[in-house]
Amino acid sequence: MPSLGLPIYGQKTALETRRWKSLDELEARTAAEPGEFPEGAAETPEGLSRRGFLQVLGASVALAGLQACKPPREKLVPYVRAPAAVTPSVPVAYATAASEEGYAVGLVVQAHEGRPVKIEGNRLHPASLGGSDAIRQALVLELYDPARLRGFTREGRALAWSALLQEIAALGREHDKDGGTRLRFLVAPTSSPTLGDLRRRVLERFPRARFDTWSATGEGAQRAGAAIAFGRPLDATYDVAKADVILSLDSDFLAVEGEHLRHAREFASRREGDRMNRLYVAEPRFSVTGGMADHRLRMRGLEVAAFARAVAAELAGAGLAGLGPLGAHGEGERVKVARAIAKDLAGARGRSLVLAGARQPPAVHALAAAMNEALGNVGTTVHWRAPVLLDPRAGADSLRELAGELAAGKIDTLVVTAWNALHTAPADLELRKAFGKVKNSMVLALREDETVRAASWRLAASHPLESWGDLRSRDGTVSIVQPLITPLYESATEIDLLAAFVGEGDRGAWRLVREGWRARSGAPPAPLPLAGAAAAANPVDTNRPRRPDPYDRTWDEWLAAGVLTESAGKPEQVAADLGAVGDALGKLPVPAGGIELGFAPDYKIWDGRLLENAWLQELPDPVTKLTWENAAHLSPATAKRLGLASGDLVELARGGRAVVAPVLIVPGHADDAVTVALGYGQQVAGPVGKGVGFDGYALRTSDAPWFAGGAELRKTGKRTDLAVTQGHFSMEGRAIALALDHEELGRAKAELDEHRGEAPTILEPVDYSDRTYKWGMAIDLSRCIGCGACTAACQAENNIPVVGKEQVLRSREMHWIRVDRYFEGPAEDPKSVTQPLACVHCEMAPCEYVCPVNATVHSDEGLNEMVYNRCVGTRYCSNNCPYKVRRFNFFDYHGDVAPTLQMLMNPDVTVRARGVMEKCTYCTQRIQRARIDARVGGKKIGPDEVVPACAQACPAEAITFGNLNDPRSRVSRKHGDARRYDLLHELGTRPRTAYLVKLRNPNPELA
Amino acid sequence: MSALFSPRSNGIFRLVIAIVLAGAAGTVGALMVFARIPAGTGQQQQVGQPVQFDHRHHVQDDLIDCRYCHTTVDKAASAGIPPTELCLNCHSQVWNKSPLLDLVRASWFSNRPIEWVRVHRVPDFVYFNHAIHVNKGVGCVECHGRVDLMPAIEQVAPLTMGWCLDCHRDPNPRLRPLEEITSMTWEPEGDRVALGKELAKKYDVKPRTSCYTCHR
Amino acid sequence: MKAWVLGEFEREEPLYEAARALRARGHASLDIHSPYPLHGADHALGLKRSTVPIVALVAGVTGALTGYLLQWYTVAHDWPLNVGNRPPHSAPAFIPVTFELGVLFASLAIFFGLLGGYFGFPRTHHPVFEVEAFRSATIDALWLSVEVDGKDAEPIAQELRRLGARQVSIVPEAK
Amino acid sequence: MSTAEKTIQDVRALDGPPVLVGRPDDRALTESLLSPVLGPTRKGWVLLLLALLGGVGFWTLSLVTTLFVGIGAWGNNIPVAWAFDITNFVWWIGIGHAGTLISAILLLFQQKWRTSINRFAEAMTLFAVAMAGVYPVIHLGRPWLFWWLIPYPSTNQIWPNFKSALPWDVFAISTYATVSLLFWYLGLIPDLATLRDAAKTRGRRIVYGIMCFGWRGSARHWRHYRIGYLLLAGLSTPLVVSVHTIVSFDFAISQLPGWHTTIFPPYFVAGAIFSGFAMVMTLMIPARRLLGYQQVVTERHLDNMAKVMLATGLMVFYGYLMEWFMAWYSGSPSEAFAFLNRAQGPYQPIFLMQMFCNVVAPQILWFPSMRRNEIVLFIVSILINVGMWAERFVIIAVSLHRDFIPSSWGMYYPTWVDWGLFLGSICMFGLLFLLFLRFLPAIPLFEVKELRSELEHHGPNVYPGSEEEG
Repeated sequence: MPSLGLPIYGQKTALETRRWKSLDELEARTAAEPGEFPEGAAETPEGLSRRGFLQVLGASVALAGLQACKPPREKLVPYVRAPAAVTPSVPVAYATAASEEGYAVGLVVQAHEGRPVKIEGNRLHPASLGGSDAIRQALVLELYDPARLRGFTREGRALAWSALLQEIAALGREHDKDGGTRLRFLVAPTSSPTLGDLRRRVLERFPRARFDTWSATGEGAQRAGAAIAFGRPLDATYDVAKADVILSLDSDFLAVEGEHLRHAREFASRREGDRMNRLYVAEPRFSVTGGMADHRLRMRGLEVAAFARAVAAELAGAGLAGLGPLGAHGEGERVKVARAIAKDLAGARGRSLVLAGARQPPAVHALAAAMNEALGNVGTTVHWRAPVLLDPRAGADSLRELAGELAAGKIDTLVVTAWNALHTAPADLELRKAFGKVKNSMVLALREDETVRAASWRLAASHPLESWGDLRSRDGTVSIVQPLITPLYESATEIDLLAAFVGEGDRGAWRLVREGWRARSGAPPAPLPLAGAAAAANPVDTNRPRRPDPYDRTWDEWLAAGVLTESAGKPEQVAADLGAVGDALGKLPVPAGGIELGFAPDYKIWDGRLLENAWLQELPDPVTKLTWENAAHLSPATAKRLGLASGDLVELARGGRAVVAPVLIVPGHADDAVTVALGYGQQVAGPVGKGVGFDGYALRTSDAPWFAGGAELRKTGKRTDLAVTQGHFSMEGRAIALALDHEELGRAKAELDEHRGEAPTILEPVDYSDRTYKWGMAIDLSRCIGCGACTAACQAENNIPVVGKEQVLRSREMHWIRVDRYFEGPAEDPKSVTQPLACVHCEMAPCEYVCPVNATVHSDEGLNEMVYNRCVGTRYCSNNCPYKVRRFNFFDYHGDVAPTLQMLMNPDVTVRARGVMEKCTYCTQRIQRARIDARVGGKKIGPDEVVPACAQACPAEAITFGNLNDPRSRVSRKHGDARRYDLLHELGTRPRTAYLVKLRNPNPELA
Repeated sequence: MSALFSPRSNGIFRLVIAIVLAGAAGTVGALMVFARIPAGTGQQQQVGQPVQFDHRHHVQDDLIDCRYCHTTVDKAASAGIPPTELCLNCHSQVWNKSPLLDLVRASWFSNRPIEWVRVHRVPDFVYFNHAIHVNKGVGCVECHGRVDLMPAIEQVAPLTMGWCLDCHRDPNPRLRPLEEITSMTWEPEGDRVALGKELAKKYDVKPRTSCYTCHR
Repeated sequence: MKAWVLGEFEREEPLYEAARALRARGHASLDIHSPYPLHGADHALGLKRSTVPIVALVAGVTGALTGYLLQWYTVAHDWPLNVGNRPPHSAPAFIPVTFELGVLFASLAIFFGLLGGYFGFPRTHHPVFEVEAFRSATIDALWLSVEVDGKDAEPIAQELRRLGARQVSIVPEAK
Repeated sequence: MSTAEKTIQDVRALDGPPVLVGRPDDRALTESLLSPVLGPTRKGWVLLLLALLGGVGFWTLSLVTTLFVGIGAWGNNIPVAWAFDITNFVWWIGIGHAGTLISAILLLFQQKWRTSINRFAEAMTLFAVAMAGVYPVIHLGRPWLFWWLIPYPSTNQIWPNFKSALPWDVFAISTYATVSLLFWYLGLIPDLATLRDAAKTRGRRIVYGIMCFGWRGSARHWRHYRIGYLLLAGLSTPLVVSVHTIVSFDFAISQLPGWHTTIFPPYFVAGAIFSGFAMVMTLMIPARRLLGYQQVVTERHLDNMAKVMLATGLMVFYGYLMEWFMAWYSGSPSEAFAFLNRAQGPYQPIFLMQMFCNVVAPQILWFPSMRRNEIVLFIVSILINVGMWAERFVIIAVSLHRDFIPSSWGMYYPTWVDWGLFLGSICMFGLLFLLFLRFLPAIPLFEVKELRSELEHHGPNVYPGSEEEG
């Protein structure tokens, strides 16, 4: 079969058919041998032998004195039967998908000897285009979480899967009697066709049962808005690349909402060159998208609707008369702004885009839809499609109904597969109380949480990387979810569980998915096995010949690509009902006075489901740089008015509910508003999430899911230390992260020349121009959205430890690449620049000449090499590093790691010992792999072949890497760009990482 | 009348000083020597294995090429330790009742791997890649020695960093034609260094000594 | 058979006189023992300039050369690495170690040269220590010692008494 | 009285009080100066020893914690990768400069007043250098590999990097420690012989007899001894200057604002002498009272030391002024910021303490009466010790905590281990000093006797440089 050209370490790997075939077989075995997974490698995986490293050190303490002091000889453990897909020491990549609010995000997962280690985006998938984000990067850590729920219990009794099936069958027979009247399912939103089939079949068997879909986050408001405007719920997909002018009405579309990875890539593609787009953002809190705005208009969340109407009114004045009835002129300064925006939008008909945020009420979405239609954007920048979600109308209402039934004792069996409903449910539904009244509460979950603990049946869920399944993206493209590893613990997927309710629990998700798609694709049924005594006697023996099945090939192609080609749906023709939109707008409540309380999904732990993920906990929030907790965000002026400082603990109260929260002052936040990230403060948490943050859901009610007036902040007089990784957000007037208006770039050459080019030196710089490779990086600040995907990707690729809140408070975080955020201008309403900063590989590296033991020296290709095993840990290099990008192992961070977490280690990267300095290596392991592969094949490494983890993850393609001696490479072009400058050029360090000035494209009318 | 110290004290005192100085110097010297001799590097130790696998027999008598078992040596970093399956390719037919192979058969039927004892070990922070060496003309025998003469595998090279560097700085005397890469007995005709030079050009041999070549 | 004749003096001048007188009579193996260095003793005993400075100079130059060559060999010759683009042979950077090793070698040579070479130490036993009264030589008294043939001991002792010694002892060479 | 005689008399009058009180004979001198060694153990000494042992226990605990837990037990972080560790190191090394300075430089300049205090100061040097030497080893992330800084032929074929200031440090500190030890011990040998001969018990006589290698006060030895001793002094003089110069290179060769400055070598050397004399003063004032050394350590000594402190203090202040001037004159914003941050940043109290202790407090020494007031001197010397520690902390940690890129700025807060290693080292230093006072002659007997002899020959007030004729 043809190579699909998916990149792994810059090497072209043909995803051969047999790779997943062996996984199929593994899956087939799973039922028989639950909990067992194949021996990792033909040789002991490197990660497992890391302890040997410490032993070696110990031995060198003893001066290698005696034979007896040497570590015992290692064992070499080969396979008994070598799987065809695995070559020990060569990683293989598989395409799969993960769910985000029920939609697919295509992934390519790299596995070493059967251990998934690194996740990348799938270039072929519309929701990724090859980019990924921190949450997707961190999924692999979730897989290996030693605190995951294991096995199945009913009222404390451990059950094997087969026993569980019997008990579910018995339960089903009970409910058969009344057609499932007293049976309910509380599920998460999903687009999985297989789950759709199963739900249908469950409802066929139990016609009076019901599936209620609940997600605390998600984009229900958009579908509801479409329902207002077009009479039916529709999903919008945006072609951001085609938009010249974008108005975001509180939509964080670059980092959170919709197909944000694709949005970011398309948006970034319009942030350089002459066709720059222009972004207006109206929002209450400073978001990632807000940081990219050319004009950011801070306003309280409930004021956004009025502002949208003001823009609509001005649009009507600018020739889109149809919007007239929907508009309402604003007041004061906003009029001018709205007029300028409207003029800009109207001047870009068919090339503009209005987005409403998921936190805005449906009416605002309906208005945005109407504006897009009036601007002629439908069909160019906006596409409407029938939703692929199984239950597009789901929302708090169905949960309320369910809560009522539960409270009334009308339900005997509640099957919960939605994540931690007791934690996330609106506080006014009192679901916690009602939940206890159910006789059989059955919860399928990845880890123990509040809902699991309250349940009588506790079922461990398989991780997505252990599961078979299927998902669709917003445009309908189907992805098969395939496992990378057999489940580490006895667990089941949602497919398995629902299948159990229709008596097919023993078929296994693989068959259900595969055979379901055979039917859907119209392939002929599977041929019967060859007749004969041998085949009958040994059905598992896969070496026996089988009849050819043409579907095998189709299926394998789907798996290899990660998408079912041409499975996308067609956009629908729509016509907005402006009257309905107007009515809905008219019913919007008038924003109340006082302080507005806003909620937001967390950039890292989402709705809270990733609370136990230490990588994400330690990842600095993209905007505030806060780690390991959430806080009540306030604007500087509001904090001043209330006499509060960052770190003050306040009692945050609304409508008789209160929590204690630390205050964090965020520049650019709307005044008289407080924003709280959801998901923290969970009552039941594992070792990572225990006691982390406060529970925002406790204040959230179903009538005001995102914004509510009348919040109160009361001082408690106590303080806490907030673990913020960046204490200083001002550049202090220094030229660090440079930003210019697009117009200014031409005039700024002389100014920029001061920050690039040759610097005077008495040392003759080494000439690298005659080397085959001269590695270099370029970071385009104009593209960078500051999301932190690079940080997480680097953490996963390079075995970077997590240090915990205490150590972050001591400024000991270990991230090799950090994303600095600087605010410029007034603290109340600043502009922002984000700057990813890792080792810049100075040619005249200050760190090198101070190292007493030559542990950090220069390679012939100009890499600043950090040799861990030579390092004695003077930390002198860090002192002399002007960029402060070196990280020190203050403790033995890897000393006592759970066995599953050892499986997470990338065997191509040394696990660093205590007392050793470390830093970005430009992913040298990928360079070396590419080099060896190229040289074995007698070739040269291609100009853009080596892609470091950060560049690979970056959804905005802000980071480019390659050979500077090859003029064809992208990085060479970036280094020659007019916007290129060197960070701290005046020090003469000759960094190999060049930065490109961030460009802004402000509206001259608003200057 | 007596002095505080006897006349012999002078000699004793000098002897003590000499012993202390020699002891200090000797300790340092001995450690440095130890790091270079087989006892320190782990050479010359025949390592017992769970199955008495005799390379002599398989290589010399049966003329089996190294790559028959070590399948990935020219493709991957790891040379590959053969799976039980591979042993049984032959031993399901020959010696299939030998008690020496009990463990191999047990491994096959119980699906439990044979745990071989590692002989050649470089530290975890050293990333050795077999493929690049084998494809650039460094024969098996250069590092592993005359495996065909070993009843039990032992380490013949010191495997110290200095030893690696010696070859990386001057590979020519260790190169051989790719056709002879697994040969245990190949001898060059004529000057090996001259041949090495020629082969280095032919195979584009460019060993590197920058740290990241081996340490990552 | 040799013997040592020891005479204790209270003041410097008589001591010098006695030394000069004995030297005039041809006794070369004279020594003066005092608790602190006597400025006239060298002259009285006819001692030449010390050669310690030459030893120190040679050792110091050796040390400095060692230091420089060590640095040149290790970082510029044996394995020249690109360290922050600095030239491998970087003379200014080599100055401190060169200097320090020069000083170290010179100091070691002075100390061990003095003790082991010039003084012949350790020498916990010496015939002069046989005299209990000689303990004052490091406290407050000045002693003149003469190494003579056994048979000449007594006349020298007489002579010392005559020259003003407070007390005189004869120590025969131990067998 | 001739004009010349009058001039001499005037000059002598200027010279101040005598360097030796009274006209003791050698035996009396020996007895009085050796009484702390040969006399009975005093209760106060034992109590002080026990108290210091407690502190040493704390120190040991901190050391063990550091070795087993790692540098994480300290407050160090990125950006402040060096803090208390190197501060203590530089502080102790600085203190360790006074001994060699007093012994060597003053010997070369033939300042006779040095005789009474040089042994004391040298011992202090040794112990201070020993304390300093601990930090470069334990501050390593992997201290058990410290020997990788030493050039030896390894099987890795890799060598240390002599372009780094740290191998320079290794050579400088080890040379300095060695030479100081040799110099100190060479000076001790005649006195050890005196102890051997003056001690009452046979055991002590044997121990001191071994320690002096058989010194017998021979003029043939004295002849080489004096030259050798002078040569060692001559070598020590540039050495002592080089050591703190090289220590200052640790900072000066970097490019960190606040470190990267050419004035560091002289400024560090002056600071070292400043703090070293302060430490000698701190120890000497109580010691001379308790051990009855007033006869040989006179007001003259205190006065002269105070003058040196005043002079070096002014040099240090000049160093500060030049730093500030250069920060302004360079036009580099990060350089200017580094100094503004010292004065106005979060570590302002430490900066103010440094200024008060190092610049303001020593000014009282302009007054001769204050220079002879033991209490004032004691307080000022302690303040200078504190101030110099603060100076090093400000240079090291405060420069690091805010450098070029504001996003990487951070704060340093010490942990109990940091305090243990700092305060504990002071106790260990004190303990070593107590042992020294008890078991070795703290005042160089042979030199005092030589001085007495010279005074006898040349009159009560030996004018510097006048006794060497003939």
